Amino acid sequence: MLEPINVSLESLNLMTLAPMLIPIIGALLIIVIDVIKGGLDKSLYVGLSMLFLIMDFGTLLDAAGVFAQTGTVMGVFDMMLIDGLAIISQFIIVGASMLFIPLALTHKRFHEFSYPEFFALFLFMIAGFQFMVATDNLILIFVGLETASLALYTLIAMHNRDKSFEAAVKYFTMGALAAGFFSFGSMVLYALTGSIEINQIAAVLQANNYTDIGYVLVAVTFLLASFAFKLSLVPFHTWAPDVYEGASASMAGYMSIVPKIAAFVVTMRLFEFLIHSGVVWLEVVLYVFVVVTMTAANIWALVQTDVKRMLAYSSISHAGFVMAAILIATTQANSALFLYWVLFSFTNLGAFSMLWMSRQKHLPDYQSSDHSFDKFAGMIKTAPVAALIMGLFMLSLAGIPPFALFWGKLYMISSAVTGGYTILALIMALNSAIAGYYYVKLIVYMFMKEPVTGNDGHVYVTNATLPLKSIIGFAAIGTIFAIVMLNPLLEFITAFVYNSGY
Amino acid sequence: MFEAVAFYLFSFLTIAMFFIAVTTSQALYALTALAAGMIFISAFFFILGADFLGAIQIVVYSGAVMALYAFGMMFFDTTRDVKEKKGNKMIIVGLGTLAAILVVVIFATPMVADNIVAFYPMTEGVGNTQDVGMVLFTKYLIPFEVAAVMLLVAMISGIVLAGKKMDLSLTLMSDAEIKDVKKEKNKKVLS
Amino acid sequence: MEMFLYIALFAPLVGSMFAALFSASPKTLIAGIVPSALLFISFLASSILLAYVLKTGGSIHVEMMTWMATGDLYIPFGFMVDQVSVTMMMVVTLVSTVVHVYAIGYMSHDKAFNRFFAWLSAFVFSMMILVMSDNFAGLFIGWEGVGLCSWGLIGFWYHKEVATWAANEAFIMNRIADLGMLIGIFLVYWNTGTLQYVEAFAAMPSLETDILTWMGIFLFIGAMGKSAQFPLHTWLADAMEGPTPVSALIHAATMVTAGVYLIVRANPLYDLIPHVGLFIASLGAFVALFAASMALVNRDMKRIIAYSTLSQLGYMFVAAGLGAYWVALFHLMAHAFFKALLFLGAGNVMHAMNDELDPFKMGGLSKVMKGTFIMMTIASVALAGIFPLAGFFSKDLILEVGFIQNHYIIYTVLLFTAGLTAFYSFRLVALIFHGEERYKLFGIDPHEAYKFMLVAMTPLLLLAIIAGSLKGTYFDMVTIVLPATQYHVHSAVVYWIMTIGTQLFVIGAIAFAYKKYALSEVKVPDGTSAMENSFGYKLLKNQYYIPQFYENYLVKPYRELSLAFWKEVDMKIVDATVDGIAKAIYNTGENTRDMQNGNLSTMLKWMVAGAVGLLSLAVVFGLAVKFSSEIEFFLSTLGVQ
Amino acid sequence: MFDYILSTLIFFPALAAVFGFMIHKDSIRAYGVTVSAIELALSLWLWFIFDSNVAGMQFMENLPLLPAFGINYIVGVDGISLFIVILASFFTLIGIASLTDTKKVKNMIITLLFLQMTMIGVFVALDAILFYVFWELSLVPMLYIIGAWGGEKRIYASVKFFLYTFTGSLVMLVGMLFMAYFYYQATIDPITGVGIWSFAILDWHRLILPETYQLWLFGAFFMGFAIKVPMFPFHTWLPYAHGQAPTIGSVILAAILLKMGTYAFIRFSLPMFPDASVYFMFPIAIIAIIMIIYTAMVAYAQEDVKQVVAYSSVSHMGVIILGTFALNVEGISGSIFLMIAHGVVSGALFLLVGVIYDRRHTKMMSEFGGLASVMPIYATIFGVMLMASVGMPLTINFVGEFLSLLGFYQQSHILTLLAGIAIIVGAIYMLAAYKRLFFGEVTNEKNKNLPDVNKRELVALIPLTIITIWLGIYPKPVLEPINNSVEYVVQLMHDKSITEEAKTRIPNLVQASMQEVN
Amino acid sequence: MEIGLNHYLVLSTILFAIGLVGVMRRKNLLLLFFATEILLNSVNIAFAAISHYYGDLTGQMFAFFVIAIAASEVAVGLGLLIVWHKRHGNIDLDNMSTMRG
Repeated sequence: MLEPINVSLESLNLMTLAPMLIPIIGALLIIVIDVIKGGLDKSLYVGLSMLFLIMDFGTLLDAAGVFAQTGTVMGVFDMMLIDGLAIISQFIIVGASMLFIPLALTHKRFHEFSYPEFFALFLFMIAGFQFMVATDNLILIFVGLETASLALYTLIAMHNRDKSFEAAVKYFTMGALAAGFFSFGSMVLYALTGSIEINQIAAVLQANNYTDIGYVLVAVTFLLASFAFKLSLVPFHTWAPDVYEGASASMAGYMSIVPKIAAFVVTMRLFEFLIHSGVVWLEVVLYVFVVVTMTAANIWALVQTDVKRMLAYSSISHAGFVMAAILIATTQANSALFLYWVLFSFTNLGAFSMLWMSRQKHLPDYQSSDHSFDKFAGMIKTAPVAALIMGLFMLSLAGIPPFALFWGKLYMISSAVTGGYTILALIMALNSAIAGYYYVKLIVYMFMKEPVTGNDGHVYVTNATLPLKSIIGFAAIGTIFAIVMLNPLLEFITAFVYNSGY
Repeated sequence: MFEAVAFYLFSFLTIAMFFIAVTTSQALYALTALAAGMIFISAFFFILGADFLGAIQIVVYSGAVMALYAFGMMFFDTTRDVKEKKGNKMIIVGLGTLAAILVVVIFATPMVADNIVAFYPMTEGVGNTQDVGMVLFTKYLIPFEVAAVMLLVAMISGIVLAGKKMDLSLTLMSDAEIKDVKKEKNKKVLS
Repeated sequence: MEMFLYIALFAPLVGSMFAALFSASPKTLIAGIVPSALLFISFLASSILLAYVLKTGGSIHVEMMTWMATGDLYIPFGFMVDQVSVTMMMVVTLVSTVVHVYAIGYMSHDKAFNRFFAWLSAFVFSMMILVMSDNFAGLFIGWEGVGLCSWGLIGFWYHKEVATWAANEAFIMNRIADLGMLIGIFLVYWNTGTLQYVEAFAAMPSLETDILTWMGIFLFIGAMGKSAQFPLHTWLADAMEGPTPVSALIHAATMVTAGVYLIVRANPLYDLIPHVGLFIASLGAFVALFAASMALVNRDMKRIIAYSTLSQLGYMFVAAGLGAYWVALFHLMAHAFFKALLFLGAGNVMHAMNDELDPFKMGGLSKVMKGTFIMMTIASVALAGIFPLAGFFSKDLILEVGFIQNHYIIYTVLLFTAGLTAFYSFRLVALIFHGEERYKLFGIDPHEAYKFMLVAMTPLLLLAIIAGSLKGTYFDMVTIVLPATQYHVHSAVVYWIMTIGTQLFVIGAIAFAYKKYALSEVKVPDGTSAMENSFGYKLLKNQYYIPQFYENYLVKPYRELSLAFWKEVDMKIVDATVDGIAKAIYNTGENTRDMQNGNLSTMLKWMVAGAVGLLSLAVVFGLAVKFSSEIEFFLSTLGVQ
Repeated sequence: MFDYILSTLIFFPALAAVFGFMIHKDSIRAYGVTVSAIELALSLWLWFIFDSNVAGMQFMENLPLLPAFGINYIVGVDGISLFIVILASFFTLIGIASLTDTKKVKNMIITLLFLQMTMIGVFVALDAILFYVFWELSLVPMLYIIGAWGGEKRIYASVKFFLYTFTGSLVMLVGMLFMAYFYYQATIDPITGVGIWSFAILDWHRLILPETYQLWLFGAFFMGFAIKVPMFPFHTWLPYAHGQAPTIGSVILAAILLKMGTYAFIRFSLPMFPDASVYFMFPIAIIAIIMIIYTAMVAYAQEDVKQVVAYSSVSHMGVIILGTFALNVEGISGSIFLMIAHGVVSGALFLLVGVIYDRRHTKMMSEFGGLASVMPIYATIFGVMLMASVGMPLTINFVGEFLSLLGFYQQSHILTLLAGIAIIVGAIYMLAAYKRLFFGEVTNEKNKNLPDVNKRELVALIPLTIITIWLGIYPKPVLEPINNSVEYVVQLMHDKSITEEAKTRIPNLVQASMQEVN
Repeated sequence: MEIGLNHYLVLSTILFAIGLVGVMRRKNLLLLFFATEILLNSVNIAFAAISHYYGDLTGQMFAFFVIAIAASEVAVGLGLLIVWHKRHGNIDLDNMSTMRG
């Protein structure tokens, strides 16, 4: 017979749920407000979302404090796992979201922001990602992932033009396939170990001494395939350029950061123990993934004619670069991953925001796409400040010191060096050099070419409003003065990662 | 013996149904075959003693999902023959069979699985549904709630995407056009 | 005394800078007079120093300031006036004062009058540094400085293509030799630890002969360039494109003798390595003959004199090489006087003949240019070595040196060359001053040069005549620092036979030249005569085809190789490789971007393909692990570890 | 103020550049001249308060940047860097003062001021990463200068310049990270098991590495430095960059930016990897000789006078490299001096080429001829610089060239003889170019009435001429501090070298002076 | 003949492969979505089987959530298809390649 369940409320550690609950409550509230009184301006919802995100951030600070004191906290039937990784990644998720949401306040009107549902879905998505990173249960990971993904597909489609639907459908379909891979991989792991909790899986495999290596590899294959899709590793990357192009620029920037950090955290949880257990295959495969993704994406980025697409490929390449951390799997590498991602989010969001600010509704004759390189020709003459800032982001992405991303690169390559991956370190360095070309290409267009006739520079600020400018300014300042905040950041990240056992 | 017969029978049926579902050029056949396949899968669930799952399978898939698809099919008018362009069949079949063979090769070998402990063992003498309920509302409470959120998201998404407001695209309209539309239409439509 | 040293050294520099101030403005007489006056002051100062040295027998040594000091290397601007350098100083200041004064007249119609004096005085300054320096580095400053000024002065008429070409040739050829010099200096430094003459020479006896040999060879290579020894001789003849005072000063009296000076200065070194000395002497003898032979047929007045200079330099090297340093220095001094005189005379003739240089087009000029005629004749007599003029004392001494040291081949060669010298010198004199007045055919109206130019030349004339009488004093003075070997043929009979024989031989050669060119009918050669078509004549006329050889086998290949390096290697290999890598990367992108063809079906196929690919790897690996023992066994049977 | 003079030197121009955005474009030139004049005054003051007798670093500043990873803001100056710093500020002033490009002059001046910050930063940085920061950052203003004001193929040239050097420096960065890692491992405390991360160059100098490590690291650093120098066969970006860059760009590129590479050899490669330096001495010397002869020949074949000067730079850099790898005091001091000398002379030559380019908008030598009679002053200054360039004694170049070759002679006689060909081939192309430009009759109508150098150009050229001759005659004030610091470096190298060969190749100064005492 | 876990796993794999073939071969989006349903369903069989053989409920839980996810996906997927169809009148994915390269 079943025993009645007696669970003390305290043992549930409900506080662990707080960071996820806040956006969910916020989303529901927004829907309720819309139901009660429709037709309210988007600025209200932006403000509300921002408020909830700030509250979320506050609870995260609290959680960070708790973690610093007591270490990893499990909660709600050990379903929630609040460790350093979860906290840092949630900081990045929420922080990046806070940078993203004011971008809705554009000068021109775009379709998605006319929906209160947009903001609700956005908050749900954040909650989904938060669940995904704050657990080691494959079911919750899966459900969180799907919640976030479904919301994301919709958010992309809500931009409401042909390209965005195309993007959403492509993303959705491939996402469904990836979901199939994920469930199949989980199934094999379950078959092997009888568990779907990562630490238990690890323990069981360890105890079995990886006897069923074939099974393990099948599981890893499918899980890797599904996360490679999320992380846009070649050849699972094919969605990324199209989706980035179809989505609004701000959304593209957001997509290049937040879903990926969530996926990275899960990947780290999943593969860390496998790598440490010396599964040579995985090491080889990840090595190949890292190198191919970095290199191929860079090479494709070289030939792009649209800035946004170029940035999409560059994001893929950066993902490959960061994937190296998973391969190297030392504390330094894992810290480098987060450090890199924090700095990357500043820079990349900034760059995409610049594109967003210059987004027109209708293409003039001289432009072949929304953000073709021609559009930026001679920008220094017509919009010098914007050109300088855009150039700054490009330099940072290229890894020119002392701008933000350089420090990430530095630390990442250093971790490769320390981890004994000499050749990898060199490949990473050389890839940065290849990448230099396409970033510089935009700089060349902006600073060294003459403007196209009919381009009076207004186009670069067509969407500019104070919030947009503030966000870009914030990103720019973060990019330039990254070095100032670097030391506390690195110490914080290292401590959290180390104390989480990674 | 019964189990073996049932397994092979339903295996054959599901494989056949799903095979039809992915190969037929008649959308209606595909839909029907898919629905049948889903039903046959629920049979496996019953065989394996997962009664709750079996029920859910029939309700959700054969009921809700199939209904949605049927609706969709009518909406999209795909009852006519679907032309599948001649692609490179070799790749598709090749990849498919290769995948199957590879995994089958591995799965054909029995697992060692020494240290498997049932973390949430089935309780003897308790109905499957009850059993499932116990676990679902303790350990899997959070995923369950998140799943609820997910369904909410799906619902909102469906409503938003299929809704009338998507017919006009503010993204593609200039400010002047938006103003005009605003005057004509109900304010609630466009906030 | 130090003050006089500085005056002697820097007066030319002040003069040069004074003239340089006016270099951009139109001709001012003062720009010529002031440097000349300053040079005269320098000459006076040098004379005082000479007197001092003569009187005390000591030397003056000053260190002005540090130039370079790093590590163990210490190079000061140090100057030394000893018996050798004061001799050179006297020669340099005297000849250059004369030439300066002469040039005021000679260049009076030139637009760039002021610039000329700037360069000329700068040259004198460099030469003074060269001779006065107390270390090799300072010597090198002067060495390069005279090269620079020579470049500027040869190419003085820069609008003339040949002049600039000759200037560059001179500079570059000198640079080739300078490299040898530089290496020699390095050798000295790294083996003796210093570049000061005194210390370096003091350290040399303790060094290995091999090292000393190399040192001697490399320093001599430096000397070969400046003194235009074979095979670096071609520039000297071409350098005659410069104004004639330049030829007189630089390419006869001073700069070209720097090489001899170097050998004399380095006498402690060359004393230690007599085999190198013998080589130097042999080369000198060869050059003496070689250059004289080219002078025989040449039809360019200045070039003939240049070849004679070359020939005389050969003599000097013979002396220096055989260890008779004081003899070499003496011939250097005597030669400077009469050769400068000869050149200046040639300058007068050129002026008179509107820059015509072909002596065949002159003739009979003795009537219009009496002064010049006398001077050039006396200079030629001195050059030929006729008693009692300067050349007799210095040149015949060299012959004796060769004879006494039993180098009979050298002696024979030099003797023969002495005959040739006499012949071509008087061939020139005869063609210019005697015979018919062929210049009239060319409508030229010659006139004598300014008086003051002739007056300016008289000191040289005087010295060309009496220099021989200074021999005794000179010997006493320089042998304080130079080996004081006396070269006397021990048997009086042999001595007299030799001396008189030589004189007769030389006079015979002169007579032959007069007979052929002054007394008989001389026509302007038109390339038809049998002699002109003979092989020997052509060989000599074309300077043994050496310039052509250089042009065809060094200059042209260098130019072509340079072009090939640029167009083929640099652009097509080195740069193309770099660009090729970049292009290859870019093209890879261009060719593979179709992977992203925008079709969802393809994307899905890529995904599945990726997964299946991973799976295959997994199976391969899984099987490998599973059957690892079998695989190992299999491999071991194959002999693979 | 004394304590922070280096930071002031670095950041004053940057700050001024930021303020420059607010200045009206008509007044920007005056602003630029003022700022760079102040900067020059500051750097001269630095020289004034610099203690020549001290061999080590002076005016050190240390500020934590990323202490968790051992990255600090450490700056300091010694005899090796002092004069390059002064040269950098000097040339910025000269550059701005002589600026004739009126197009977008404000952007140009602001860019130049930023560039100045990076240049000075490179030479005073004593932290590898700080060094790297300035090193890379210097590419950006240069990219802009070439790309925005350059000639026809400016974009190709600028991007090539950027990517080529960027690639090399990234390899160097990997090397730096390795070096830091080795330092970390060497300092691991046996009890705690934790080492010290440090990128401080002075810390690295103390680290003694096994020879194999040294060889690899030397290679990695070499990539970065060699491309920057540029050494054969990595030199092909240079002709393009020079050929396309505006005058000011070429001047600064040749005078300062190229020196970063050779400076870095002395600052990093030699003291950090003495054994590897000895090991690679001959290969590098051979490369240097190829640079000297080969590029001189290529220079001879050029038709564009600016390319002649550009290739001549490569040739001269070969001599600098040779002097550096002489590994003795004479050679290294000479190479440092030659860096300054080449900076002055090639900078001046580029300025001179700019003069005729401004007048005729062509640099092809075939377009000119006989300029000596049209522009006598110009021809004279050009002649002085030409003679300096071919290494005439009593000009600044000779001192450096002489010492460099002298130094290397101790290591190899034959190679020095080959390298010495520099003085021949150098004369060949330079004189040929001079002849084509200045000698002969004026054949081109357009050249008949070219104005001679004007006052503004003279303001730039006269000081350079004076320096060229002054330091040629009296190099002591510069050579002495250099010598002291170099002696320190050489002794350090000797002390920390481990192989037998290195011990013999690198002189032991202490022993030498001991012998003298005895 | 005893039916073991491996049988179910093999069946699941075969079905999964069929699903993959469908995903790759279908050009009609609606039918393509069918194939993704097959993928998820095939996994469900395996989960249930493992759950059965191990006597552990977790597998059933996973299958349960997979069903939920599948259902949600259908909703969103159909929503997207509807919008697309409204605009273009077809749901053929070959018409869906405006973005490429």
